[in-house]
Amino acid sequence: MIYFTQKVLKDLKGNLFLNAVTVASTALSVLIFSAFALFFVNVGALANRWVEDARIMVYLNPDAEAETIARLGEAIKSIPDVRGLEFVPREAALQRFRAQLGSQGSLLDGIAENPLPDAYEVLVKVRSWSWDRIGPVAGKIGAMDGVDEVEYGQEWMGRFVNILNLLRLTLYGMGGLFFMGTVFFVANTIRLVLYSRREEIEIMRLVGASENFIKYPIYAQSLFLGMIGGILGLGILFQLYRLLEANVANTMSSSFFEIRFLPVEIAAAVFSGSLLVGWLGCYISLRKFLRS
Amino acid sequence: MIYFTQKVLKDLKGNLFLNAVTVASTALSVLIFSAFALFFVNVGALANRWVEDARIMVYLNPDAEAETIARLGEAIKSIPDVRGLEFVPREAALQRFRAQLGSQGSLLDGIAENPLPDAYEVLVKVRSWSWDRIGPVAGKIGAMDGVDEVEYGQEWMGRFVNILNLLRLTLYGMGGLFFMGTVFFVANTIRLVLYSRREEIEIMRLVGASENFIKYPIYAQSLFLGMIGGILGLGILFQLYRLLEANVANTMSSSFFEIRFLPVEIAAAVFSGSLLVGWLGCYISLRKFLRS
Amino acid sequence: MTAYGSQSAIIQMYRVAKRYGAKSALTDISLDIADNEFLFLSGPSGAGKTTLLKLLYLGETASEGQIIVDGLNLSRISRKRVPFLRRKFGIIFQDYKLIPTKNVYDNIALVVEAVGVERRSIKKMVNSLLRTVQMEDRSRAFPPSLSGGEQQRVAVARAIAGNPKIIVADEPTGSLDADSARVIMGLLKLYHRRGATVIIATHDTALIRQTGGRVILLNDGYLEVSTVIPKLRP
Amino acid sequence: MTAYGSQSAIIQMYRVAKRYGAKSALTDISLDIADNEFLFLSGPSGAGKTTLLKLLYLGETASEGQIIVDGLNLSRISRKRVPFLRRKFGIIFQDYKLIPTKNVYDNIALVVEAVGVERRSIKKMVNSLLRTVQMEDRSRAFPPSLSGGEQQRVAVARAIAGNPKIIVADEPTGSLDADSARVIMGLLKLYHRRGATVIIATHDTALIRQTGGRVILLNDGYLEVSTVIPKLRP
Ligand SMILES: Nc1ncnc2c1ncn2[C@@H]1O[C@H](COP(=O)(O)OP(=O)(O)OP(=O)(O)O)[C@@H](O)[C@H]1O
Ligand SMILES: Nc1ncnc2c1ncn2[C@@H]1O[C@H](COP(=O)(O)OP(=O)(O)OP(=O)(O)O)[C@@H](O)[C@H]1O
Ligand SMILES: [Mg+2]
Ligand SMILES: [Mg+2]
Repeated sequence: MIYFTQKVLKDLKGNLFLNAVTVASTALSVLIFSAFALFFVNVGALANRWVEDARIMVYLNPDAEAETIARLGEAIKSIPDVRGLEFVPREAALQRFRAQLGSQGSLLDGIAENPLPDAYEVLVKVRSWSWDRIGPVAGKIGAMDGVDEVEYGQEWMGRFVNILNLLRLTLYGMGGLFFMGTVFFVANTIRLVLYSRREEIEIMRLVGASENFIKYPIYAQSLFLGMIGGILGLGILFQLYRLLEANVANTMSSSFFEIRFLPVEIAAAVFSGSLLVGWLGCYISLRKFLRS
Repeated sequence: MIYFTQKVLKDLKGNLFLNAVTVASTALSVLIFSAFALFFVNVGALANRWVEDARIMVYLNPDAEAETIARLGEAIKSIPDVRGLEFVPREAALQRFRAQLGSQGSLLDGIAENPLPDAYEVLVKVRSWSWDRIGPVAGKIGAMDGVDEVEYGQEWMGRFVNILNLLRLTLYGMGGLFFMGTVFFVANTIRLVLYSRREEIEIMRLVGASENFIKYPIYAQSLFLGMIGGILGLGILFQLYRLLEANVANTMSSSFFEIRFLPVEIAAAVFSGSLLVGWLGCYISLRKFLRS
Repeated sequence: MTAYGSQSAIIQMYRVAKRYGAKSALTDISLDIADNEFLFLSGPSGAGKTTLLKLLYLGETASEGQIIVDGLNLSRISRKRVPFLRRKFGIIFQDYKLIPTKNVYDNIALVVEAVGVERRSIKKMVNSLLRTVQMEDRSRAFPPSLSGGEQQRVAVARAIAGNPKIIVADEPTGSLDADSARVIMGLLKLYHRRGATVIIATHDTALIRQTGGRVILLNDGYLEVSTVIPKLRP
Repeated sequence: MTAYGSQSAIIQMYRVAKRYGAKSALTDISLDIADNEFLFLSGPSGAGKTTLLKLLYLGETASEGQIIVDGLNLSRISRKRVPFLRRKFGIIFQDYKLIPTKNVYDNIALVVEAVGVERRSIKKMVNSLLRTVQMEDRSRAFPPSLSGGEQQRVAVARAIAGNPKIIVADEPTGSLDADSARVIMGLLKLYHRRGATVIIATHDTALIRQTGGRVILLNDGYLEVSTVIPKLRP
């Protein structure tokens, strides 16, 4: 094992320039890809925080009886996608409305009688990418006994969610591109390393070395390069993240928008990805090479 | 000239694999970078369309005279960043308010007297990245004679703009990364091409070829590769864009969110960039090479 | 078939031809090489000497005909078994084919390791080989920094490193002065006495006379003469 | 200083030494080479023949001493002028140094073009050169697909392509049979008659006797003998 590591290190030293390029390429690819993932994770989290606030207001029939109202509450609760509901009596509703109007709250001073109905406020299990689910839920509730009207900000939320989804689509597309790019670049750099070693490989084969004897050190080298690249890329991203975080903490007044680093699983996946890419680049290139 | 082109093409044929890798790298880099630019351009346009809708409501003193109001209008108009204003009489304001309340408009039926003041609606020359400018304008107006109160959705717009700005910051950062990445990758691939030709270069020098005689074909080749890569990358992006556009046109109900392709200037810049990168990669590598 | 009889032949070629595109490098070669023979392959530049040697270790595949090496039919051998075939050979290439990025020691150690020698004895073995070709003081040097003759001597050391059954030497003394050439030829003779079959491609008739042996004369791809030349008394 | 007198010397070396790290390749070499001389450089493998030639065309720079080539002081020459120096030379490298990715024709055309020959006459010139070394039928082949001797002949053609003042030949017949060697030596003689200075590094004493000329004998980096050997009557 020690012997093997020594051999790998020796190989690396033998072709320092190309190996440095491979590591730098991998690191940069990992950096770009994971920067992208970081961005995505944070935008996604933000969108979800917004959408989770979405709720359906269920206005009740003014002449519904207490019993009907209670039964209705149970019925709503039993809808699978509903994650909570709260009864809002008409007085509380007026209070809220006044608060919302803010400086124009005085408008309501002249009102003789509270025209607002009792209501249920329903929280729905919905994420930004499953916004469509809220429609059917609202429809179901709207058809229930004792319900006068259902409202859930269809229009502006729908528009917002549509944009978010388009954003997500674009980001997925770009993510795919980046991933392809990463694999392509790293695989190619490794291929170029092999290309520069083709004389050596050819000679080894001529003097009777078996395919495995030739392959193993090359695989080891590629994996090693992938590993170093992955560690470097993620390390640099983490430093950048810390920088950005410090900046954001300074400039943004509201702590409402906090950014997070990549979850461990994603970081681990990116890292394994860099190993995989090293291996894959090696595998593809070697196949081409050893066939000829 | 024809002779020269022939020579370049011959050189390219001589090392098909490496040249294909260079072109593919450049194309992919250009693709990624310009996909990014495309995304950025569209998000930016969207943000601006939203922010442009921003307006300051200037509520007037109930006892202000017609003359004061008119003078005030002139004064507001003369503020540099103001791009328009409209007088909103109190009756119209109530009408609007009722429309905004929608189904709850009936609330206002019980009101004895219209409590709303006359107002000016002021449009401000503001873009998403210069949102800060709206504060001073509002402050200036607020201090004027005959003004009771000024309102411009400070809180939610501010928050929205803050997020947009963070997004922009991140995107700039990522754009910088991508650009660096592109230059790095392309330069390195060209360097590897040279690396694979170092024997040839060394021999040419030994038989007495001048530096320029060696350099010019290599520059020509690099520029040519950069050009092909740039054309390919932009071409692919355009195809992807058309695909996406067709999809969006199908799935998005509102035509409010239309996507656009890169403006000609940016496409041209990206293309020149790919040439520049080819040249730069060549320049750096040759310097290293010819020195030794 | 030659007079040598196929039962003791380690290499048999029957109606072998090799074409590179339109160019015929070898035509209709039938030749038996006996086990433990000391054979010269001669002929002018471009006659096909190197090509013939390449066919033996599958550096190239024949366009026509049959080749059997130590019981292996080369037209039937599987890709996996090619290294097995090649390990029967020790090859001194005309252009040496040293790995330029590895030093002299590693160039030889690699072969020694590839043929499966125990790791502990590699060092001793490589150093003794380098001593034999008088290159022990250059063992850390890289091939591009060696003189032509020094490279050739390293190539010789590598060829005999695996203790091969068949030694194939393509112009093994082309870059060597008379003294060094004598050392190398002595080495090949030594391995011949120890039981190896030795095939030497050369256009140097002086070299042939110096040791004597059967000579195969190629010309423009045809086998022209097969004759035995006696050792010249000095 | 030798007996040749410096006024007619095209190359003057004075107390030249070359070290590679700790290794001394040449020590205290003083040598004048007259214009239009036909000179052999001999000595065993590793004696420093190739190194001495490299110093002349600045393939390496001397560690010590002065070298003057056709009026140029090599220790003072600027980087820009090195190609100018090299174009005085036609070099046959020991390892040929053909460009493997260009075919035979282009390998030679490149030199012809680099020395500034008019584009129209290149084709005729290259073809005539290839005819001279009997390689015109292989002009579209790539060097790796040539036999050793064929590569050497292309290298010779390239060396004389620029019509150089000084021809430097490192083991120019090492891979050639006697006949081809005679052709090449005849060629070098021809250019010598036309006025070129010819320097041939070789360890082949038969070759030296065949044409005769002054012989410089190197041994382990020292200049041991400078003597004139007469042409052997066949
Ligand atoms: N890969 C190849 N492609 C095309 N032609 C080839 C190839 N290899 C060899 N040849 C041609 O086949 C002929 C025989 O070549 P070979 O190398 O066997 O000659 P040789 O006898 O070894 O000559 P030398 O003494 O010069 O080394 C030559 O004309 C050569 O150009
Ligand atoms: N770049 C280098 N680095 C280190 N040592 C070198 C280098 N080039 C040559 N040498 C050493 O200098 C000595 C002289 O080498 P040179 O090539 O001049 O020998 P030569 O006389 O041409 O031998 P041959 O006949 O074998 O070609 C050799 O021992 C060689 O190993
Ligand atoms: Mg040969
Ligand atoms: Mg030499």
